[in-house]
Amino acid sequence: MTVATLRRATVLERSAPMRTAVELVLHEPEAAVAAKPGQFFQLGVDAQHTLLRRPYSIAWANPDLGRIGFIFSVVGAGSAWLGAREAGQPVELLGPLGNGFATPGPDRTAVCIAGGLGIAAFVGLVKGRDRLGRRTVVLLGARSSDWLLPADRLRGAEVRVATDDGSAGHTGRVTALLPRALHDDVELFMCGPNEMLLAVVRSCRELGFPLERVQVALETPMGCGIGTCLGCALPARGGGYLLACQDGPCVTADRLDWDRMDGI
Amino acid sequence: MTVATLRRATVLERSAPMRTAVELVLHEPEAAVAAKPGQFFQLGVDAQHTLLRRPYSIAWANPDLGRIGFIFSVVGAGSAWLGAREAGQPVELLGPLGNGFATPGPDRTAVCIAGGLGIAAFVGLVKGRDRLGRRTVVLLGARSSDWLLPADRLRGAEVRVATDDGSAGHTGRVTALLPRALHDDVELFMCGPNEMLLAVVRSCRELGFPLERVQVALETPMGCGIGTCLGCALPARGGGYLLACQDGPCVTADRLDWDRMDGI
Amino acid sequence: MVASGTFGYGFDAPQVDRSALGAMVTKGTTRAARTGNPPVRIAETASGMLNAIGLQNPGVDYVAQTYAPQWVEWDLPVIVNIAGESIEDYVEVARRLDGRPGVAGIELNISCPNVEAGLQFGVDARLAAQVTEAVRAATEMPLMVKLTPNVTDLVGIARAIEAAGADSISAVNTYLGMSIDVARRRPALANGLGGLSGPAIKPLALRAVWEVASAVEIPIVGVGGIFTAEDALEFLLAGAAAVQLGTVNYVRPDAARLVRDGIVAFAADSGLPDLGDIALRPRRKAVHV
Amino acid sequence: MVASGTFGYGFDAPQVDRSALGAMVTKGTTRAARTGNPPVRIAETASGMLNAIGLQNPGVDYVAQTYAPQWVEWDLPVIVNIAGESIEDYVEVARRLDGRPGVAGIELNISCPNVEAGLQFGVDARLAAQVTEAVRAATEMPLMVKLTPNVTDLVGIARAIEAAGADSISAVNTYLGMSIDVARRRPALANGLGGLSGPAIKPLALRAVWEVASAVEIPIVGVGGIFTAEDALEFLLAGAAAVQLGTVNYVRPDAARLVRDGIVAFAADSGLPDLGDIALRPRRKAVHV
Ligand SMILES: Cc1cc2nc3c(=O)[nH]c(=O)nc-3n(C[C@H](O)[C@H](O)[C@H](O)COP(=O)(O)OP(=O)(O)OC[C@H]3O[C@@H](n4cnc5c(N)ncnc54)[C@H](O)[C@@H]3O)c2cc1C
Ligand SMILES: Cc1cc2nc3c(=O)[nH]c(=O)nc-3n(C[C@H](O)[C@H](O)[C@H](O)COP(=O)(O)OP(=O)(O)OC[C@H]3O[C@@H](n4cnc5c(N)ncnc54)[C@H](O)[C@@H]3O)c2cc1C
Ligand SMILES: Cc1cc2nc3c(=O)[nH]c(=O)nc-3n(C[C@H](O)[C@H](O)[C@H](O)COP(=O)(O)O)c2cc1C
Ligand SMILES: Cc1cc2nc3c(=O)[nH]c(=O)nc-3n(C[C@H](O)[C@H](O)[C@H](O)COP(=O)(O)O)c2cc1C
Ligand code: FES
Ligand code: FES
Repeated sequence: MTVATLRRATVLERSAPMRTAVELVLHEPEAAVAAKPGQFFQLGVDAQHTLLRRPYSIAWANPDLGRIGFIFSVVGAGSAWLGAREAGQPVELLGPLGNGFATPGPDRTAVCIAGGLGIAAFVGLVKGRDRLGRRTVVLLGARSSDWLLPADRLRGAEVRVATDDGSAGHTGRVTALLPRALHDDVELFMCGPNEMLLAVVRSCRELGFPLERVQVALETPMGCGIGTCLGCALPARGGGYLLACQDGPCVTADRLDWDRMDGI
Repeated sequence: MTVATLRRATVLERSAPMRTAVELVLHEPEAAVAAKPGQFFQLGVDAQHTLLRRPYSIAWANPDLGRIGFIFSVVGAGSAWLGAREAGQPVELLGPLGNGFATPGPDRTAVCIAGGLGIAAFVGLVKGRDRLGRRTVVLLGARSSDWLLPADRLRGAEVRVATDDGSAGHTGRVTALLPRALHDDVELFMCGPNEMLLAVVRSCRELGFPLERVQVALETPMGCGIGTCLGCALPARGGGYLLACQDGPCVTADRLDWDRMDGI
Repeated sequence: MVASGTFGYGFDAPQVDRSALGAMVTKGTTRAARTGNPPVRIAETASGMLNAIGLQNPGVDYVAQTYAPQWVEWDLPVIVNIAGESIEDYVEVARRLDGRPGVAGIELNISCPNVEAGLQFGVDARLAAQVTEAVRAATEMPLMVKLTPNVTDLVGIARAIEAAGADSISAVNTYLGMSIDVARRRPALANGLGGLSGPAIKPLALRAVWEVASAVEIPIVGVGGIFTAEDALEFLLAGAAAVQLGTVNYVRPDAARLVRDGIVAFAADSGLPDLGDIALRPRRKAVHV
Repeated sequence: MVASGTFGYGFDAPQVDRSALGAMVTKGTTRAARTGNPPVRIAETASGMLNAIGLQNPGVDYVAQTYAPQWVEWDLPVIVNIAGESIEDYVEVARRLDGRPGVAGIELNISCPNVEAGLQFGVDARLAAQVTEAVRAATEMPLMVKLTPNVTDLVGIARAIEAAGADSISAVNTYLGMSIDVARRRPALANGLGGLSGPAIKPLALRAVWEVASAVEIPIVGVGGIFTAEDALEFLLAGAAAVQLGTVNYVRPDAARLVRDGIVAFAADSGLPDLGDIALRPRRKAVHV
């Protein structure tokens, strides 16, 4: 039985890829080798009145340099603490955890649809070692242009943008970009707020795109991240629940009961 | 009614005056003017699972440069957090609070007896603006030489040292140095662990030195630091309690009931 | 409003800004003056603090004669928190405050030990009702009764208090707890046990308010671990008509203002005309506070 | 030992080092399999977490047939935590585990709602005694009963459980609490209420152990908010014979080892031959565990 993969990483750089997010680059060579796109780490936080670790997707990993990147927005005490870490300071990692994305065949087009910070899960997918498929299209949605990861961070992919306020790209929901993108050779990847996932599933159903070919990176509050607390349950198709941390976070969308996902 | 003197100070320097302590130099010009020796601040800490502010004596203040120094040892989560603050980071101060030392007449000798980090309360007293009396003697006790503030930080005073293990100065308790120091013109100041205070009081009684001429800087767990929680009560002579934060922290030793101080 | 025991009688905290308060509840006041418990009286725990102050207070006569006249000048309703060891004690304290200018109301602290019955008034519905009824008869002033949460059936006790004539209920007092000083191998507090307050108890206090608010018709004042405007809003959503801030006053003397401003901002953002309307579940009957 | 619900059945946490454990208590196990509550099931609070998992488990037969044979191979006593909604449920679960190789004992989780009586078994001394007695009659295995702390008179319940034949008592289960999602204006948990665990409850759990340990003769296992060796020592000083670690396993998968090493170091520093001797107050009768 393997002992806890608790790792002490060091912050190499902190930057702001967009006005609304922080990117932390950590040094932890073993983790950088082990981490696969779609997997996550439980990051230790030491902020007042917090308790649990915080789950974050691996944005990208560079095994040669032993670097891992995380991209996140500051939404509460934990992310605020992480976002204030400076170069040289330690960050504790537990992981990599969970199942990453299943790589599509080389004859396939990967379409990644992301809402807000959901894009973090895809940064490593669109280039380098972990590049997916033959061709990669990114459909990127956000409230406004402030929330958009700059397209140069997604080099190697065709990026199409939608913003709620029209400050960049299409005005409206990112799901409006789906019909044009969903061809026969497509494998769809999605990550974002629950409402977006539900909208994508609705679109796929309308367009007759099979949910077996949709991979979703799930986000839900997590207690342990390792399958013991049963806190991250999400409704499974056919009844009962699956665990986002252990069965996911990446699963094909047909494994979830989307009717019961509403309102979570 | 004055509104809370909550101040945001900035760390200028962090250093280790001795192996077992941290010195934080903060920039907050108004506080540096207002702070008098023997007073304290409630410092905000933001460490996991903590709640209350932490009380710290003003070690010294330089009103001209707007600087205040605190000297403390890392004993728990709060002091660990403070001791990890780096230059440029903010620290929140509430204060100055409580009553400082009463300055003795110019014809008097000030004898300051300190145990361990109790010396922090006296650093500003022995030189500069806040220098006490005609002549200042410091009796400095500690477990070992590791715990002794270097004598050059106490320039202007005659420093006599005692360590439990004999690694510097007299071997044994610092109270052994008292009989030689307590002359007729002396005003005694003390700060340190409760056991030391009790031993000093015993010595004074044996030597016939009046407790009215002993000023003590009290330390006890504090909730608020401003007189509202009644948490910092210490037994008063004649019954009842006085509040360390409001009636003290500096009081003359005759105001306490030392029999009931035993074991606190 | 500010919770009992965390603001004294309003005089000791010149650092604290009174103008942000809606009301002030004083330190627990007893028939005779009390010196309180020996130290150590407080200990920090994870996101909380234990206290065993022992109701140190100058006694009701001093409060009525020396403090109340000064409160008259203030632009702030002052509610006196009262405590006792017998029903007679409570009644006598209430009587001496009744109609006193400067005293806007009474908060009954029933987490005190009942000397005769051998348990707290607040843990037994019958005893709680008896003391409420007796004090109700002794005073015309608004009467708020403060629940102690260390019980199996808080709702039953709240109903008994309502039936006994209380005008409102404050929920909750501290949770009984303990801390041990491992290095010195003894309880951290001289008293052994103490009352736990602060953010640690917020989820527990919120559950208490949630359950009581849907069981009684009189207004509930929520108290327990409120540090931020969001915390206060949780209590209002749970059905509280108002909130008290306790321990936070020690940590942030400007807390009342921050919380008030935050609530106002939330109401504005949400387009709510009346925060009395935000409770998630309908109260048994609408009330105006 | 590891507390129920925080380690599954020992298979799901390859990251966790089993060799540091003195014993393992499984997730609550019921007669039939249960899928558990809908999400959201957990919420963080100040130094604590709320959970309403809803006893998701594969049912006692699966546990007995699939897990128990694997536990036989382990160098670790496995105690099965059992739950039910009627006395018959509990008895049946215990019977199906009785004498099963790999099962070292039973922990009775009596904080489950009693369908007939309409309240939890654990909040009523009579009900608690009844279920303990019935399970006692159904099994020869060591029987530990786990107290729920949401009661007025924990000591009375503990005494009733002892009299009913329990071999030991674990104290405590979670504290009922609640959290509200202000932005979405609804309870944070789908279930509304949840159980609070973590450092926030440590002072409360410690008080429970302190009071119960001096009232009963059977050994007490302390549980509630233990994160560090010092926390565990507080429980041992309060009179616990052993401790369980719960929530900390989520935050620090190496917690059991850290706590164990810290206790050993403390014992060495203090020159204690036997940690069973460190309780601050004598137990009613000496016990060996
Ligand atoms: C597998 C996974 C991968 C994630 N990857 C990213 C990422 O790459 N970038 C990013 O910005 N965010 C990501 N998130 C969301 C991120 O974990 C939360 O935003 C973060 O935990 C909030 O912590 P906080 O203390 O700042 O906020 P708080 O609101 O104070 O958090 C309170 C608690 O709620 C939980 N929580 C709150 N919101 C969420 C949420 N949406 N998802 C999960 N838990 C939540 C937290 O774990 C915490 O326990 C991911 C979540 C999961 C489960
Ligand atoms: C007026 C005053 C002035 C002080 N000045 C100094 C100083 O100049 N240098 C220095 O090193 N220390 C000083 N202390 C002691 C210092 O406040 C404590 O060491 C510190 O609060 C410990 O916090 P912690 O989180 O590191 O430790 P923890 O043990 O985790 O603290 C837990 C709680 O106990 C309280 N506490 C623990 N020990 C003490 C103590 N000895 N005195 C008061 N409160 C305590 C803390 O306030 C805190 O609430 C002073 C105390 C007081 C009351
Ligand atoms: C130091 C202290 C003293 C208190 N004294 C009293 C009191 O005299 N009477 C009373 O009814 N409540 C008293 N309380 C309880 C508070 O009024 C409040 O109910 C409790 O602290 C929970 O709220 P909080 O978490 O916001 O502090 C006291 C609390 C503290 C911390
Ligand atoms: C997610 C979760 C699930 C739990 N499940 C059970 C359970 O099935 N049976 C039980 O008796 N206790 C259960 N508990 C309670 C714990 O065993 C323990 O009593 C409680 O969490 C307090 O300890 P802690 O603060 O160390 O976590 C659970 C606790 C948590 C956090
Ligand atoms: S987060 Fe604990 S089981 Fe998934
Ligand atoms: S610390 Fe609160 S009264 Fe002194």
